[in-house]
Amino acid sequence: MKERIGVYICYCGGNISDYVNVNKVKDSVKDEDGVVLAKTTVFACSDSSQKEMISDIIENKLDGIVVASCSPKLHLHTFRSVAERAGLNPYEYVQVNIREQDSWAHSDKPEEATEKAIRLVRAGIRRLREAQPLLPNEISVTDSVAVIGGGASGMRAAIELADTGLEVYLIEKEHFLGGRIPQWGELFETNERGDILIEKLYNEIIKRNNIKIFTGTEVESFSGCVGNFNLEVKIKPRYVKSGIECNEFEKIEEGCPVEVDDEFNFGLTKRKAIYKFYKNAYPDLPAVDFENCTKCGLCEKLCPDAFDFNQKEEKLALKVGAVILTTGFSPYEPSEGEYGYKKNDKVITLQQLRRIMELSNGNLKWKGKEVKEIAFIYCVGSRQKSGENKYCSRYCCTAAIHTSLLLKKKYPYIRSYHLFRDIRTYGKQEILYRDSCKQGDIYLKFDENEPPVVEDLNNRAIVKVKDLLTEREEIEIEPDLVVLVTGMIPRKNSEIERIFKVPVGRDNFFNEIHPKLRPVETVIDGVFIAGTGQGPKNLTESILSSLSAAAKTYSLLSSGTLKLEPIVAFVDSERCKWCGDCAEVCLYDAIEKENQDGKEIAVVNEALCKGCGSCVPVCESRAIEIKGYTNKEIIGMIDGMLEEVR
Amino acid sequence: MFHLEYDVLVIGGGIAGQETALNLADMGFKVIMIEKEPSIGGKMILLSKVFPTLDCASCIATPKMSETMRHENIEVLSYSEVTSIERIDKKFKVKILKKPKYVREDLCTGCQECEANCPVNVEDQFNFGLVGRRAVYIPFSTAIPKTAVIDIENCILCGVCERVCPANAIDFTQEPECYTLKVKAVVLATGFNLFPARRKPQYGFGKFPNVMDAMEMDRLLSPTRPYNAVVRPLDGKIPENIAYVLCTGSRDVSVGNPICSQICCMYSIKQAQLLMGALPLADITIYYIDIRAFGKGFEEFYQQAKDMGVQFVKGKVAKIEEIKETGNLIVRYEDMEGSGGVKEAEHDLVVLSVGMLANTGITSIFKYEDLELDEYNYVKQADALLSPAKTNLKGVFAAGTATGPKDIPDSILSAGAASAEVAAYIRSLK
Amino acid sequence: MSWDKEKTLKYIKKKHKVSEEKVEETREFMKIRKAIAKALSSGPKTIPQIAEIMGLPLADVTYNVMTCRKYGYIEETGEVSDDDYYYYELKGRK
Amino acid sequence: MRERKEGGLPPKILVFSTNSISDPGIDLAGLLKMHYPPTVYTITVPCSSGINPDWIIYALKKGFDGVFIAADGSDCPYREDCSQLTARIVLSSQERAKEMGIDPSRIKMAAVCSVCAESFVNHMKKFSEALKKLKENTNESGGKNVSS
Repeated sequence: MKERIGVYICYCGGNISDYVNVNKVKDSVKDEDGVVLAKTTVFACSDSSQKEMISDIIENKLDGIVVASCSPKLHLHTFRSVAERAGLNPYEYVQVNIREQDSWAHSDKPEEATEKAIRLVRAGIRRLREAQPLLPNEISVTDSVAVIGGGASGMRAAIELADTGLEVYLIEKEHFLGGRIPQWGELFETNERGDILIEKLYNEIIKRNNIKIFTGTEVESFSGCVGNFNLEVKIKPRYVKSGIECNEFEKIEEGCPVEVDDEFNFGLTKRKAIYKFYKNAYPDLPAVDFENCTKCGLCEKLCPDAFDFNQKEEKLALKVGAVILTTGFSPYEPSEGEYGYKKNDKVITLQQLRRIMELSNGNLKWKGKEVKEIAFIYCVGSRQKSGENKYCSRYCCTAAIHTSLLLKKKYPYIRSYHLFRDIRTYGKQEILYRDSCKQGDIYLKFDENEPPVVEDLNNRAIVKVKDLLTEREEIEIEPDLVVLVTGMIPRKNSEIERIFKVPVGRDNFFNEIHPKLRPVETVIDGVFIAGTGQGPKNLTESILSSLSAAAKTYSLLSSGTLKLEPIVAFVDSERCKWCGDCAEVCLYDAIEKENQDGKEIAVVNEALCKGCGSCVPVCESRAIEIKGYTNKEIIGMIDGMLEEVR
Repeated sequence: MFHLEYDVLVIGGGIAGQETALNLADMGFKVIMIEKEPSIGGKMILLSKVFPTLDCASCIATPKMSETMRHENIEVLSYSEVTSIERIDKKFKVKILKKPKYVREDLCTGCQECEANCPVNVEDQFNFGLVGRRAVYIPFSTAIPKTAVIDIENCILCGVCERVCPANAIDFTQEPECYTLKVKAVVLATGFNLFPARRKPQYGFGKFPNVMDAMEMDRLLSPTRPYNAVVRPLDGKIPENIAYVLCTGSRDVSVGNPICSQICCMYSIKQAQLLMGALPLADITIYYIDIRAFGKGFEEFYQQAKDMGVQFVKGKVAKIEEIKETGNLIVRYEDMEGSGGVKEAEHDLVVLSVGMLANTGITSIFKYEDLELDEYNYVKQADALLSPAKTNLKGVFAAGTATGPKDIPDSILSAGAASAEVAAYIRSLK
Repeated sequence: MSWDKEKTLKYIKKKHKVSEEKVEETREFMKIRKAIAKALSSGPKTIPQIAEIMGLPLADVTYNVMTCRKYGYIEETGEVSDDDYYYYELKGRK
Repeated sequence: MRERKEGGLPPKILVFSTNSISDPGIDLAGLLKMHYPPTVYTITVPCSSGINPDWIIYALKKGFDGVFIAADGSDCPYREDCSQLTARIVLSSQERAKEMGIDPSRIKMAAVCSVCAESFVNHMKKFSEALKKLKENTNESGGKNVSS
């Protein structure tokens, strides 16, 4: 039992001390059993406080410290490292949360908050008294990474990881890499083309022999723990063999009798059963959509060696040290009738307009009619007052404005109306907005409570909007196209969420641990997030996050070994009578029967144990416990919380 | 210990520089960080709380600063400047000038005894002149290294500090020191400058005491607040009716800064929320052109401010005038949404939401080659879409606001990207 | 022992000239400090009240009062006047 | 503090939360300055399926008026059947409580996700109200008012 404990109560520069009387807390706990030193500090996490703690520990021969400050999610490791640097074991430290769960939550009741702080700190002291030093479990790690999602973010992360020497598996669900970027044509702000950028990335990828590309591949299961994960993937057959010379693909595609909606062009065009998303899609090999194929045999006739319709779905097991999820976004799909969508054929989305621009030759035409006037309606599916998407989708203002600039360059006669709420061309993107104003684009601001109305009049689209900038004058436009500037929603990848158990936030995007401290990490150690799966982003921002994730992954795996938290189960061999209940409830096969001196008892494999504790309540003889959460520690905390405040 | 050869030189000890250095150090690279101020921390450490989570800036910044300072792979030189960088084969020869602090960092304990006895008073640059500081001083309570520095320009050489220092740390014999060292890669994390509000004379900053800039307000709201309360700089009165003027020095061709500064909308909304907590009775009005709440959780944060009762008025502020008797201010603005026309409103405190300007002055350190800048004087990204940290100079990378306006989350991500690109670059040298 | 403790000062005095202006400013600040202390000797006051006694512009008084507060000479009482000003008093008066 | 005691102490609630899911949800409530009774105390464990019924019973016997398990629900990073296991723990604790003459409704569980700040606060307010009523009723029927 610890007898020389140091206690530090943090002001957090007012965050705590504005509501909790920290000096009273200090005075109330300084005479607790085992406490030899109690202090307050303005910022416990500051360098000078850390130094002070270290010298206190050494000078006063402390055997453990309690810091009452913010949530352990923020600074548990900071203070564990303080303990360690002073020669203690990192687990001879207890953090007490008197900010998030006290001063802030009870800022309305300072007196009660102070009493709660005293009880919480006392509980922390009792816990520390019972704490045992724990040694981390060092394991060796697999020096490979799986990048899930082969869009621009995933491709870029793969290249960076390969350059640091790791083995990379780039896993893409579709038969072609590139994600959504090739759908866009020219991108802001450099006007480089999306498909060309993907080509560039692809060429870099195939230069590196430590990147393995898996297209048409989905993750089936995910297990193991940080450093050594097991992935099971399912590879759909492409039915087209790679490495076979065949110059007839174009002819085959032409001759294929099947026609289905082309998903790459948002159903604006049709594609065949043998297809590529676009001409220079990679890998440069068509795929066969077997479900829609009529098995007419034309393709095999023209190029007998290139096809193999006996290909079967393959399953593969991969071992990786870490995973980066770059699963991307889906464009918001307006509901039927939202601003006339799918009811009035003059109403399309911005994504569709970009495809139309890419596919059209000569003048811009829609349904056979030349387009001269376009009305863009902003914030469709974003910033919703009611509805799921309360967030701003970040890229759409600039994307719409950039589109209108491209249109003007190609078709100088086109007039654009922008029906907006706030123009969010942040940073240097502002210049695009200025250019758009300069070229004569018309901006009309609408109130979130009075959005524009698209009326359908004998196949005409009449847009009515009350313009806030001209005293709510109702303005009526009759454009040839109404373009809904739709936002980003998380890709419908509930399977990925389920398989990787990565939590999502209020906006349903993957949740990072902390937007500033750990923006690409998730609560699952070794599973990183990047790109638009984490939240709306433009290309540069997606690449920034995917490179960040690559950096964090490399830091994690570069040393070849990893220290795991020693929070694992342990068995009291005296008490254990081996009934097998604990082994049965354990999902990780971490408990086995062992014969010790003629007695059968349960033994924990620490490398497999995750420390969930599911085995604890099922043990009739109370022989199994979790390190760091032992009976004595928890009971001590309960006692500390209940005793009267003197 | 100090060496003559490092893998990476990081110029700038703000949040982006720290994040880059820590990432690289965690990967096993040896890093040297150069910071021109006496403490690392940059601008972030001076802030109150940060949007959209309202974490206190110190709570996020101090542990990172402390980790940077003690990481075995990072050497920090504060109060130092890079004077030249010259490419020699695959490496760079770097010259560094370490200014004398006249205080021995190895002996100073940060007890502030010297500060308590120094008779001099000059404007405190870390509080933007809202209060004074001594000629010998510790920059701020969360400074790292937490050692004193003597501002020799303002020192009257009375010798009190040397007499009272219990650690005998004062040393007036210090001279500027020059170091030459070799590195394989350079990261520019040189940050930004605040737009000087005096360049909009029609807003009266510097002339009317109750017109302040947002950085000053952030100081008033921070845990190390110089007034220990939010009161007017004119007379110490608790304000009741505060106005924010967004886009001060941003989106403004007349001052030569046509771009948007990306952070001002959000920090103003943040301050408004904090003010509503500090002064529950105060009215707060934000004059804006567009509210740019674009990042994760930002829009929700904006709506929250509206729900709390912050008034948002779409209007361009043309002029601010003072009422002599009360020190109150008349804000004249073009009402863009209401009944239109030019309107006037009286406020007892006005905060100018100043934008970012590029931190120039790093270009001249490169010998025999030119670092390319964009038209707004930020470091130009050579491949903005696919390799955002690359500059036109091979082996030279940029992180944080060196390449353009960014908020803290974006600066952190860009630092992450820079460290990844540096790591790959150094590996490619082998 | 003080002679021993000033040895590095002598060194810099030889090569660094102190401007008369700085010395003057320092004297000025000490005077202001004393004037503020005098104004507060009769009890806690708000900044406008201190300014009236000192006969200095309000903004200068605010700066100097706040600076003296930072240096630990004075502190706020925690009371607020009817017209929304904090009261300041000499430290350790309570 | 005297004054409050005369009106009857507000019920003390022990919350078991989990490191990666429900505790961040409770933190978020504080971050958003959402208020709940200050007599709520939290002990954090790795997973709600590892809570020992002994602890629950001990807490009730020693003076907590209620025990609330903020479970991970379907978000649990350890196991999919976490909710079922946790429910089993609650049931067996309730049975043991009943045997000992402790009202089983003093033990409660609900899933609290990492962003469920609002629902946590509501749970605490409701649970606190329910416990208060329970206390009043027992005091009336038992005829003994311990807190006065």
